Amino acid sequence: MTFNAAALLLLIAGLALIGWLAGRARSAMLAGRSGTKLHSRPQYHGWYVALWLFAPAALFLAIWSSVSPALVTNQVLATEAAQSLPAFGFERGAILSDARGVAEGKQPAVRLPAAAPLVKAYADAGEKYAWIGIAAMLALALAGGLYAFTRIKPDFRARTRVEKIVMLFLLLASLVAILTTFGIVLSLLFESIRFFRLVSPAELLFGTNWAPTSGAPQDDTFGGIPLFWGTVLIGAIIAMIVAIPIGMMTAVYLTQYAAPTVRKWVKPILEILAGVPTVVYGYFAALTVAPALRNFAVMLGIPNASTESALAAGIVMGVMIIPFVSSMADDSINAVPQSMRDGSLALGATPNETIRQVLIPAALPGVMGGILLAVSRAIGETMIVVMAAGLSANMTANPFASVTTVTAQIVKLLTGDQEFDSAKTLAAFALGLVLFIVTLLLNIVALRIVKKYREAYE
Amino acid sequence: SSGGAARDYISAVGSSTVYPFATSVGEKFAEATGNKTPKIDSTGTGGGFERFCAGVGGDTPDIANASRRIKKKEFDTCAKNGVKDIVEIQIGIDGIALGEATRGPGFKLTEEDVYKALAANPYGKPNTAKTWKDVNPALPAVAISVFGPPSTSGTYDAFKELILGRGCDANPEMKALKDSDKDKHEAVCTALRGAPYYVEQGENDNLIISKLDKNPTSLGIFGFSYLDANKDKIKAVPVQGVSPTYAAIADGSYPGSRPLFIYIKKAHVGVIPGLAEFVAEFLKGAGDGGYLNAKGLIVSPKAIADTAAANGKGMTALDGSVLK
Amino acid sequence: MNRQTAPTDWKGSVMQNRIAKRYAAERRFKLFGLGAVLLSGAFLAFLLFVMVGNGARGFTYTHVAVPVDFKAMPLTIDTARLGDADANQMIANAGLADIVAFAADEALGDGGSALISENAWKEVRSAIIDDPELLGGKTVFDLPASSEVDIAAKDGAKGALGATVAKLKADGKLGTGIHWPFFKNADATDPAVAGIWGALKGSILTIFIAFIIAFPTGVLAALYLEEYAAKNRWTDLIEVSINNLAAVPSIIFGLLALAVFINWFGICQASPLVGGLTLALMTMPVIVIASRNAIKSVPPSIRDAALGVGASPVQVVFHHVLPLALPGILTGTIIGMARALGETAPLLLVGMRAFIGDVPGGICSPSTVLPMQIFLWSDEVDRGFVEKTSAAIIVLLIVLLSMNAFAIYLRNKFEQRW
Amino acid sequence: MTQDDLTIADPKMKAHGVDVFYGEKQAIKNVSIDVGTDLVTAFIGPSGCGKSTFLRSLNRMNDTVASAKVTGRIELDGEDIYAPSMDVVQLRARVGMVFQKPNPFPKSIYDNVGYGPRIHGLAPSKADLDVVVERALVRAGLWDEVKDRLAESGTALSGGQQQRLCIARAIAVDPEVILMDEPCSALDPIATAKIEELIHELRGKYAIVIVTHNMQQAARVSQRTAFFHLGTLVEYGKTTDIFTNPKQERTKDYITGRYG
Amino acid sequence: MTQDDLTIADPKMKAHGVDVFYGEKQAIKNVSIDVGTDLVTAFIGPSGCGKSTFLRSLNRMNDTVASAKVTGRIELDGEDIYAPSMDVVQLRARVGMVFQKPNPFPKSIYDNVGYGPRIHGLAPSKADLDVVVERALVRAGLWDEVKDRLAESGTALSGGQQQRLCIARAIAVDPEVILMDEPCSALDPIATAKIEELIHELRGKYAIVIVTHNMQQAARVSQRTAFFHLGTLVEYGKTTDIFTNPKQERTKDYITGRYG
Ligand SMILES: Nc1ncnc2c1ncn2[C@@H]1O[C@H](COP(=O)(O)OP(=O)(O)OP(=O)(O)O)[C@@H](O)[C@H]1O
Ligand SMILES: Nc1ncnc2c1ncn2[C@@H]1O[C@H](COP(=O)(O)OP(=O)(O)OP(=O)(O)O)[C@@H](O)[C@H]1O
Ligand SMILES: [Mg+2]
Ligand SMILES: [Mg+2]
Ligand SMILES: O=P([O-])([O-])[O-]
Repeated sequence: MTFNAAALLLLIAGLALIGWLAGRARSAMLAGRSGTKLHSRPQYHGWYVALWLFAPAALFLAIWSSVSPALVTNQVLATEAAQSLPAFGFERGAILSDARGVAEGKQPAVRLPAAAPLVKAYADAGEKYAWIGIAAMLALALAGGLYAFTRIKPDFRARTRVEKIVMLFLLLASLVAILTTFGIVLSLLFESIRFFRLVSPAELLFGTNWAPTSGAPQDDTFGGIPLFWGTVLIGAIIAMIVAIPIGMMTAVYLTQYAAPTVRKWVKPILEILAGVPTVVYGYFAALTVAPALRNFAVMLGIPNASTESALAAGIVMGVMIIPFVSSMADDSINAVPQSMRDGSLALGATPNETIRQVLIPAALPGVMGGILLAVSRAIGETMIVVMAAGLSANMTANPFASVTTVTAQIVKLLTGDQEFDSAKTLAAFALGLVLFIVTLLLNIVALRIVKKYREAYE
Repeated sequence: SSGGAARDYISAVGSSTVYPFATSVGEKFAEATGNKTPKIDSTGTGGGFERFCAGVGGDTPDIANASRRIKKKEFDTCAKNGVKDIVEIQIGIDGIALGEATRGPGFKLTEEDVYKALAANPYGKPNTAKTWKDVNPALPAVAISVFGPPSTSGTYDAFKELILGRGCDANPEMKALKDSDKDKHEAVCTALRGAPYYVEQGENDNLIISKLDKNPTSLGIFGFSYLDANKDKIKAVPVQGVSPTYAAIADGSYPGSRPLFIYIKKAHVGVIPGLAEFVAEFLKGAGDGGYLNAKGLIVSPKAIADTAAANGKGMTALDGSVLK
Repeated sequence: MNRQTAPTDWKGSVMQNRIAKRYAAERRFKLFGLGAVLLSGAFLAFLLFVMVGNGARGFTYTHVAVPVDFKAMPLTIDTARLGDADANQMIANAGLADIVAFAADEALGDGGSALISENAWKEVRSAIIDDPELLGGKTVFDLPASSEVDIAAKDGAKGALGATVAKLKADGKLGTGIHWPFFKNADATDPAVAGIWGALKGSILTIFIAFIIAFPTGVLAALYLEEYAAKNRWTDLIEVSINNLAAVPSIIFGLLALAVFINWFGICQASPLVGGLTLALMTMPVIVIASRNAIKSVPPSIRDAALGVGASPVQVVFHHVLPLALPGILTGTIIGMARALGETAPLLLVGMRAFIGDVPGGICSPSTVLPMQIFLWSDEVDRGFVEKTSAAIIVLLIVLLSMNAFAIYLRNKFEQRW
Repeated sequence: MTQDDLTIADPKMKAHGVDVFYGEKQAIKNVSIDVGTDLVTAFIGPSGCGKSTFLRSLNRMNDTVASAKVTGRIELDGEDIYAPSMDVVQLRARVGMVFQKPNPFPKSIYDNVGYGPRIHGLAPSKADLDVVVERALVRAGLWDEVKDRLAESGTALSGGQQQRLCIARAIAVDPEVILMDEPCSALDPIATAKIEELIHELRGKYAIVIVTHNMQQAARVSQRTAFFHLGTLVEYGKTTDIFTNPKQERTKDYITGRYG
Repeated sequence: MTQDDLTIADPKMKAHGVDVFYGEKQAIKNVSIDVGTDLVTAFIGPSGCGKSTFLRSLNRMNDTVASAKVTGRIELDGEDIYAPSMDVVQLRARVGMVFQKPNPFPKSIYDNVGYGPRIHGLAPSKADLDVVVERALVRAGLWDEVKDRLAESGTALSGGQQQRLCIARAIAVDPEVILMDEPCSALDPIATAKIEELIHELRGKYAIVIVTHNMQQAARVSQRTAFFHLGTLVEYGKTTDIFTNPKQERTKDYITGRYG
């Protein structure tokens, strides 16, 4: 007999089902007997009972399954067989878990000889605590169920209660986003603070020399400007020069000119572009686009053109995010009321005048949202940059030169030959924090813009 | 942490250079003992030590793969976190090869050429060389362009130390500087120029090789084993007149050779099933004529190999005081 | 005519010229649009074409016919134990590898054992386990060629190897076939036995975990925000964080996962569980945004109708709004999941960039995922992995395409028009 | 207020001093009105005068508008419908509503009508539900047209049929009052005539309130008419009186087409 | 057809035997009508009878509905507007349109009005455009209300102002005919009164066609009235005749509120 949480969960689920049936039957019976109309339908009474039966017991189960192993181990340690265990933590732990594994039937035999004598102790203790836990859980389930059961009356508002719980779930779900945000901030903050103790924030934000491992003196190697510039050059300038016109024109064509069936098929097909793994794009950029661009640059008379170029990475990235721009623009152009279009056409405007001067300005909030998402995706992209734009931090406006981006550096710093508390590793977290704050600000601005325009509309 | 249940598989982390050897050994080990295949994580040497030194227990790795020796600082952190006994085994030697495309101009370089072409401040003055000819009139007049590993990798450090550093020290003034002002010496001797001269790549040697294929006048820096596997696409560039061949690396006549290690957490031996057998398998594979040779691992000199074998057998812990 | 100005002369040449120009602009504009669509389509087609062109070969392998005569070289094992769990080991320890190598040398000439894969003997081993009778006689096995031979056979190499291969071909000892181990095995160091199934299963498990967490949470959050939440500062905060999370670079989720799931909760490293949790956090915001749009497009009249017959707000949502919004929600979800499927960066940080030689058994066993496998193989020394990498990319693309196709199907099937 | 001439013995609903605000803006000012049990009451008045607003406060549909606030007292059978103890969901089951634009659920005809009874548990078994659905469709005058295609989608019906389906849906939960907000404005004359006929038939079984823009329609279907203007109730009385002999100048102006 | 009693000497627009189909469905059946230069013509009839459809075929706005097909002949100044040689863009500039719901562009008031003249090149310089915009706004009776805030968004105006802005926008391109589709149905009585006044003032400068649901409005603003029913033109004549002495039974029934 061991404490098997999954089986017990099934057990109380079964009890809850019984509770559901009982609650339902009782409410129906009460209604029939007293001749009054039930406030809530019998199902809801059933759910009410089932929830009371299930929730406290399940909560207990969760708690118990996290504390009972410690209790079991304590009891085992108190036995005589355990006195000869080594004092050293890990070895001890390993022996105990080996014994536990056998006692619980998860493994056929002990791997460590020292564990053998403990198997029985584990089995005994496990059984004891399993029974205690099961008894407590059942008691709790019954108590909850009975409490709910006795509250059933024709005018009892079971539905309202049950719905309150549903609402609670919805609220909790939406809080996950906040929790994640907090989690990100926290997981970045501490390391960032440690970094900023070593390197001043001003240095990171405004310094112009990024060389985390050059032999140069420590203080002037963490200037983030070249990274920020590289990020902007690749993600916000070159990629957007590719993605915005193509994406917008695609959206315009599909919404305004193409037949509905064409749109229905072409739109999702283009969305595949966004799903192709970035490693694939990386190879494509590094081995196909970059050499072609270099030859082109040499032809133009830029002899020093690098094989790694911001242009190669940016163009391929632009292709990757075309669907972000086109899908969002498509949706928002479609959402512009037909009356706007009619209004313009009725004045004698041609379709392209209507699109450029009325529809696109009116769809701007949505289009901006799409572009923002696309920019963020471009900024966050690493593989393409690592493979095609190199990792050298350069301050250059020459698109044929090699530059690097913030995220590429984060990956490099975290996966390379790092030392734990060196400023080098910590810099990754500080960069992450900066990036996070920037996207947050962008989003706040975007929300403002969208709100302002949306209000003007309706 | 010192908790975590015992795993039933071996976990190794660290150097991407050691990774292909470790994976081969892992496979053989699983095959021979019936244990699960070890999980080998390619994080880079430093990243490997960071996780290795986080503590003992099932949630920390058993082995750190390294393409350089553990540093004193890393060793101390380990000790601080309760990882007291570490077994060091040098599994062999790796060569850092310089290569070019087979249709390339056929470079023949000296350490000094490399230094003058790639150092940020050769001998303390800003580097103005644009073509190899600027560095040495005997070299072809093609733009300096070298693809190499990222500044955070062990290979990069080794390249700086082994080739650049020596090229620098060929100058007596610099050698003197080493004793008078260590920091300055390091800055002058090992700081690399950026793109388009030294172009950092991700940790992907195949990509470097593919890029050489497309850029026949560029040079690349990668592990010896890749040279071997891509003979049709690339050829080795001799340094100081020595080509990176098996023999030249093994006997140390090729300048770009460095030792490879694995570090074993002694506390896990006997707890994680098969750990000792895995180490034995590693030693067997790395031995003279072992299957790792075929993969490009170069056997250590006899004395070192014997120490390694002894360490592996007796699980002798490393004495931290010998580290730098 | 009671006009203040002369009426516009629409027929005049000035106006006619102008109109001609406007129409020309209109045609140009439309052409640009078509061009943009075709250009994006061409990019896609080119990518797919290149990928398929490179990768198709990765699904086939070259095999060499090698006769092994067990009568001449007996394998001394206890055939009664072939059914045991450790039969594999027993055969390995009995030296089957050497026997096969010897047989190859004999059959293919000196250095013949180098022409077959170093793991070729494992094929013989499984054959023996399937049929112990083989041990008594001489059998011709079709064994996988070494990767040099494989490449040479596929590419037509020159030099000594080329000659050898040509000769083998002429002798009819060389053949090609579908490389089944590729679909059955996990990662290995030898391309002849390396397979995609381990990573594919890892991806499936990871995506599954991500889905069962992100989907309900995302949909419920979207319902809350769209249907119930009062529009105030708090909901603005939630809205901003969700939009922001959708835009946060994926690597940052890796940092979070490392800190929370691994260092704090100690969830099994490099497992589909931890990878799935990480990707769930990453995809949830995408699902929320898609769901909110879908929910928004359910006409308010439906809600009024349901409220009007006395449905409670919860009933309105679960009986009407959710079913009607479902196609939109599902398409958004699938697209989010497709992105998660191709994601590498955050998984680098939770230990999934690893050599995993066994097919993952469950959600807590070590595992890798398709894009990571592609990434790892792309850096393998052995040239045989080049085409395996491309083949793995094709597998990933197929999974991706089927997810997209499913999304299109859902959208077209359930789309409601009002 | 000119209600003195009007006494409804046992009003089904009673509004007293009702104000409705949308945020700052007051859309209904101090309106008091009684809705008789067996009568059809028509609300008329120019666009934006607050007819819909007032109608929606009778079954608390205004609750769904975040900015809306209702003060004053509205009773259903003497019970304050804005009291905290009042259960909105039950209230809406008792006071049904039909909207301006037909809004059937995108479900089968059967499910459209069956939805209300099902969620309120009015028909425990499938057989019961069949009976309830049929009765509602018969009452709504739609049974003959749809009895062979109950499984078809409600949205596949014509506009007029859809609106009758919505009425059937409202009837099916057995309400006491039916509120209709311009139920014919989206319909063609023939469909309109059918709905008006239906209202005639339903009268007496339910208390009916109908908002209309169309004075002729008000005259045809109602027994009581309330004329709203700029949020106030200008005049309320017997329909015949209002149309033939309005007491207020504004009512007269409106009815004779001087504005609106 | 009862057009014999009606002669318009020099019709601005002339429709002859017009049919309009939406796919299979015929929405307009054989309608012939003349629109006089200095007159306001009202189209009345129950909902769905085809008023809007016919109106939209007068400036080919129906072209934007993929399924719509127009046959028969419609002339503007004697020229067939459906002839291939007819330029739709210019046609729409000459035959302006105002919609049921005010639909200003989300741009400044100035740009709303200036949009048409700009695309048609009617005002080469900024100064010219200023003049054109001012003149249009003056004519639409909006100048005094907005002259100080021309840079504000057109959507920030009240409903009635928005509708006048839309009229100004239509006037600004100097059209010859203005079509209005229920221009007041979304407005309150005061705004409605302003628009009606405006129509009075514009009459004589432009040929005006107005669709309305409201017979009183038709009576107030128009000189000619056409009554449509189920896609056919039932009766067309002087407004006073139609309202006081309709020739057709159906017209009479409709006007007296027997249906609709
Ligand atoms: N949700 C709302 N928020 C703010 N104001 C509103 C809202 N709904 C209606 N109003 C305003 O309240 C007033 C009364 O509107 P209501 O819809 O009740 O008028 P109505 O008489 O039904 O008009 P119609 O005949 O056009 O339907 C109007 O001025 C309207 O603009
Ligand atoms: N785009 C369309 N596709 C198909 N049928 C249409 C379309 N637009 C209108 N109809 C149909 O054509 C007929 C005439 O419609 P129209 O809008 O012209 O009527 P109307 O007289 O303007 O009515 P209302 O007074 O309600 O505006 C109606 O039956 C309508 O359903
Ligand atoms: Mg209303
Ligand atoms: Mg109309
Ligand atoms: O991965 P490294 O060997 O370069 O540390």
